[in-house]
Amino acid sequence: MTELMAWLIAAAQALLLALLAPVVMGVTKTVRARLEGRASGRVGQPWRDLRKLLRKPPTSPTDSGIFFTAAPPMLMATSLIVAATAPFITTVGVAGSADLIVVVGVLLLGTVALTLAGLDTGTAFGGMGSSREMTIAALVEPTLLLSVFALSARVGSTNLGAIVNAGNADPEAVFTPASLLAFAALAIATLAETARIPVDNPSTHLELTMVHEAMILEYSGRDLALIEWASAMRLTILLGLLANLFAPWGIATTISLAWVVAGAGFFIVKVLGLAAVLAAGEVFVAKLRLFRVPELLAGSFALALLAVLASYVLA
Amino acid sequence: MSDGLSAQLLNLCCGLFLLTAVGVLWRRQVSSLITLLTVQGLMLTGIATLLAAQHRNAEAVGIAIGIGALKAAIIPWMLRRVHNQVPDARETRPLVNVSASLLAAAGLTLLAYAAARPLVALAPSASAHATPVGIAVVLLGFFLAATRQRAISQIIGVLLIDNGIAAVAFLATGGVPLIVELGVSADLALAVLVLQILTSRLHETFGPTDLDELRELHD
Amino acid sequence: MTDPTATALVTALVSAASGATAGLSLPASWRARVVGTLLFLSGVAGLLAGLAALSGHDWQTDLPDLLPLAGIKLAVDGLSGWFLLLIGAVTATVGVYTIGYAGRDGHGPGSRTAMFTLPLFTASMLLVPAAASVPTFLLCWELMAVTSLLLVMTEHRRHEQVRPASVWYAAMTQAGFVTVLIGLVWLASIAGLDFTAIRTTTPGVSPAVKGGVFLLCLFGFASKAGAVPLHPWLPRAHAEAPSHVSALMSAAMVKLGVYGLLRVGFDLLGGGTGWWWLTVAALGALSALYGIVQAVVATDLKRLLAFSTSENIGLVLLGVGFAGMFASSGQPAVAALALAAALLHTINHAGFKTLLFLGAGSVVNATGTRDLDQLGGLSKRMAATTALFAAGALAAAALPPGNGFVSEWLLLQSLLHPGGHTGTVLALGAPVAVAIIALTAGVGVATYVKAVGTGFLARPRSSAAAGAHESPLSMIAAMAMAALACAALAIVPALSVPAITQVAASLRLQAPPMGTNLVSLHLTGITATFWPLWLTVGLVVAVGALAVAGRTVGKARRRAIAWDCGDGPLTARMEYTATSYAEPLQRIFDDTLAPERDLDVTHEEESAYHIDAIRYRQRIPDRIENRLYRPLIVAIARLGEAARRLAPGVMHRYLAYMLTALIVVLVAGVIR
Amino acid sequence: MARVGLFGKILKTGRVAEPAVPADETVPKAAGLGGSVQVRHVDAGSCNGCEIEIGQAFSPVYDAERHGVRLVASPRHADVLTVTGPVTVNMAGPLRKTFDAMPEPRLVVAVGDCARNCGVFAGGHGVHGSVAEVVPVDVHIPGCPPEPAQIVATLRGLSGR
Repeated sequence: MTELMAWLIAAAQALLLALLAPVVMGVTKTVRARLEGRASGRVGQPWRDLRKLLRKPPTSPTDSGIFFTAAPPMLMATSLIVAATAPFITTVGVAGSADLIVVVGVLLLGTVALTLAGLDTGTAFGGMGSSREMTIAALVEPTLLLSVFALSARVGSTNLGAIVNAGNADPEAVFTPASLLAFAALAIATLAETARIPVDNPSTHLELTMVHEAMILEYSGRDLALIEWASAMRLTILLGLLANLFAPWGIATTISLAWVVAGAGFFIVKVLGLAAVLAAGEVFVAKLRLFRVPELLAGSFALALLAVLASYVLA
Repeated sequence: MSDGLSAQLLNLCCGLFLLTAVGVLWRRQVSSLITLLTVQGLMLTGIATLLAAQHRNAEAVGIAIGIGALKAAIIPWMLRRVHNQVPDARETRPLVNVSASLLAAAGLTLLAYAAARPLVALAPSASAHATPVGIAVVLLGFFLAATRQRAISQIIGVLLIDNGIAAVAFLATGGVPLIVELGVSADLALAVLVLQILTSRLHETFGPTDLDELRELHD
Repeated sequence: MTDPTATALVTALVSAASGATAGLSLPASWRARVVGTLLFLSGVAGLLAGLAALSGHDWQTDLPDLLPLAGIKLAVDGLSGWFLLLIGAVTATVGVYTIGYAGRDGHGPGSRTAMFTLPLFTASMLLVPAAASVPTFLLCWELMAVTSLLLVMTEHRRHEQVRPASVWYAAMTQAGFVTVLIGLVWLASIAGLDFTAIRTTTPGVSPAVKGGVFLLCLFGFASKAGAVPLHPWLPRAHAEAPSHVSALMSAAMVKLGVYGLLRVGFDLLGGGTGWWWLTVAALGALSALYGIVQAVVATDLKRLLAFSTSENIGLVLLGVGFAGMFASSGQPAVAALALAAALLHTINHAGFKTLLFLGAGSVVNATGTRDLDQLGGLSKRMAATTALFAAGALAAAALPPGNGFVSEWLLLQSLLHPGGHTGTVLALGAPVAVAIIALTAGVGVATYVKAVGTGFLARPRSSAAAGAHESPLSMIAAMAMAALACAALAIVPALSVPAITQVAASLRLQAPPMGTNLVSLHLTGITATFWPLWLTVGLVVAVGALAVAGRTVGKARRRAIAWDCGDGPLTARMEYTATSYAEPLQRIFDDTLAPERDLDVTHEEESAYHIDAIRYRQRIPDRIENRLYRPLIVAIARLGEAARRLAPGVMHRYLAYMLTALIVVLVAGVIR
Repeated sequence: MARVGLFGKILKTGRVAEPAVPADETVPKAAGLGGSVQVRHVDAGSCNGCEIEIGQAFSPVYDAERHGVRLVASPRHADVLTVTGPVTVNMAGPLRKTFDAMPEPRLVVAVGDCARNCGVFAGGHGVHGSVAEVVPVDVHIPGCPPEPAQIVATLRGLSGR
């Protein structure tokens, strides 16, 4: 019985994340608008954009092939799988079973699908965006895995559920310098992965500065909807992971319905809080030149390496 | 043929065998070299027959006769033919003057004796004490080939080396199986034949067969 | 002879021999087909021999009179079984591929010499793991080196770069062989010729000697494996050799370097001390990083794949190095896990690298060029090759559903294992290794996205690529076989756990702490499990559902010209090429790559201000080669020049040398 | 201390956007957009006066984003095409191509007098004609240049929020 229950919770978790993602984007836009003195639109605006785009017909360039049409569903599939298996609401059963290295790999698979689609369009912008995205993804990988190393060294396993449970068990283990450094490194890596301000400006119109946007210039209609939705989900996933790995309180550790609902509530609050902090941070920072980004990532890599060394020296 | 007599005869042959080798270094005229070589061939045959007689081994006697024929008769005959065809081969212009050559010969013989000591200690038969002579002749042959300029002196050097090796083989082991001897002899005959043709061809195309002039071919 | 391993191995060798004779005798039109099928049979037989050995049927035989001095001694245990399996599988795939690739015209890969040497090459590769005495091992090793050299030179008439490549290949392989020869003979002089004898006597041998032997063997085996400081032959030989030979060399022959290291390091010398394996791990890390950095900026497809082989071998050596370090510092469980990761990566790499090289061969066969900047637009013209190459690239880039990810995951788990970090070297080494593996994986993904993206997608960049047509069926079938093998290794990796336990046993190591439940890859030591099957199923179901839902519910897809900002049509020149794709990464790794750029501007005659033409040329040299090998070659050349004066052509000089040598030897004999 | 200074300034200035402008009457085709309008702007030869006004329409003061209207980079993502200026000879083709690149349902808003009837440039040498002659126009915004509030009102009419 609990097997079926676990699968159901995983599905529910994926659905929750899918519904929550556009709201998270809405919150970031609203907070940002408010700080810039603008009267921002309602938080539900991204939902309206998605609904309208879903109704519009997709177009694909004449020379593109299967890679162009398959990229949006692949990007969404990778986001759904990570949403279903990572511990956001509960750490029990399927929902908490994902391994951090697998999560990093699956997210990278989504990025690769998009970069190949960028190249398949045959346009200069598509190639440029894809080349830059791959360069940044290649440099983010060491940071992600080293911060994983720092976290797993403390707990002894890279299983997400185990890490979150360990954080739940003794809260003060979360505040050791090792995990704080790991949090900083992972935060910078998140900004790079989800193409936020210091690395890439999501709301730019000047194609030459784009990284993520340049690859999806050719998409329209429901393809574009899927990509926007999946990118929003990736942001929510990474913010959720940041929240649960470093502030694991309130996550359900048993399968009882009450706990799960409470876990969901806590999760939503944490993610929206983090999104607001992210948006506020973005107002104060300008986009870095592309060849300054490796320095940023080298810095975060150094943080992650310090985290690992600290976890040995102190732990 | 009492034992004492055969031993003395054997020592005599070995002595002469070594002496002829030194003589080859000493003399300049090619014709005298050839006669010395013939004498050495005879001495080698003597050693072979004496040892064969000591061991009463018919096959060894056959080998001795074969060697005698080859070394004392056929090869000198071939050398004489080459000598007659190539008139200017009178003088073997040595790179190292004769006195230095003789001193070197002495040094080489000493070295042969020192190097052969473990060999002599091992060898079962009494005649083995004379093996250093063979080694000395090998070294002398080598020295001759290395320091004489005429092509024909190279041939004679090679022949000396072969005689030396055959002597060592006979003295150390008291007789060499027929097959080995046949093989060696055949090689030797062939080598001399080739060298002979080479020298005559050199003579036809270049005139004097002075090896130093041949250096221009190289570049 | 009823032992299954023996019968399988003998059938493999016999069919290879008959393949060779067929290669010599048959007319051109039949040659490829017959040799291909016989090669396939030999491969399958080798595979079965490996499987039999891995399921416990160890077998050995002694044929004293076959080789005059020491006789041939063959023995197949778990370790050699693993590599027999690997080589058999690759040979079978390449066999099917040769039927289509070697063509009917009888020259190039189809020529008599190539068809004769190919089966000999595979037979010698099957013999190397089975060798059980030093002379047999060295004989098979040299036979493999010579036959592979001949195969590398098959197309020397058509391309002039084949000759320098072959010279590099011959020089480095023989140098490697010489060091292995010296090492093993030195060991044999102490512990005897036969491997079993060596095993018993090595505990008594002094560690200094064992260290010396290991270093010599490491030099030779690392150069055969293509580890970085000893790698210059690899990108040249693989780029110039015909593709099916590059596949055999890159997937199978290179692994025999790793086999040699395992056999000498763990088995014969009994595990050795920590610093041995630290050097191996350092070598691995260097070749992983340098290999992939060179691969990402390579524009020649086969050169890219060759450097990627260096990188994957680096990862395997990293695994082997850490396995040795863990074993010598007293953690057998983690050591077994690291060894399992390294072994699994050898077979995974064999799988996807064969697929990639055969794909590259199919592309070269169709378009006639290897330069990624000329290719493009092949996804429509060569759909099957593109799909299969993309599958191989997915595995090679170590992305989740691929098999490359499985072995990399295992390698990272063994390094992240908290129990393993006693002692400062391991405590510092493990995180640095994780960082290097991660950076290599990241840059590896960029490499393969570039290879697939610029090589196969969008519009063709040259008429050669535009005129491409799909390859014959047998080539596609071979690639499909390799892809199936990769898929099997990706979805049910736990199949290999019993085999790895057998290999660990034959190396006198503990069984790896891995569960054998087929669906998941479960590590019993630490709570780390990974469900490749469910992950793949989940991905496929999700993608399928989303695609179908979109097509049925939403409006029909519209095809339109790509958005070109309103003015002129988008031409192929506007696409990103391989060079421009890797330019940001090349700029980031600028100091390690040090590209050579020259720019010449030709002005009009009348005035210096009017520019007639600007020519910009950039070439990325192999820096290690320039810094390490060029001075070496110059020194050797100068030595040669000096030696030339020694031989002026004077007869006496030569005889004098011989005489002095003789005298010196005699004097030495007298003095001692 | 720049951060704190900036933060202090943000708190001091507070909300800059003026109260929302009443929406114009909507166009039947716009109903399908459902409150989300993505605008792609094409300058078909204008003197840039209208561009500045459109820029102001999206600035914090007029803030068209609060009505769900957003500028996008590519016509593929766009629903509404705002065109300014008389369509010059060279811009006729590109304008046509931009319109074709947009997926259905798509609308065109001609901003300014020049777009409506070539304005002051009527009959000029390089002028091809008004926007309506090249692409089907749904809404015209008169004025040379039109007020940002007027542009926001029209766009608000389309989005219906």
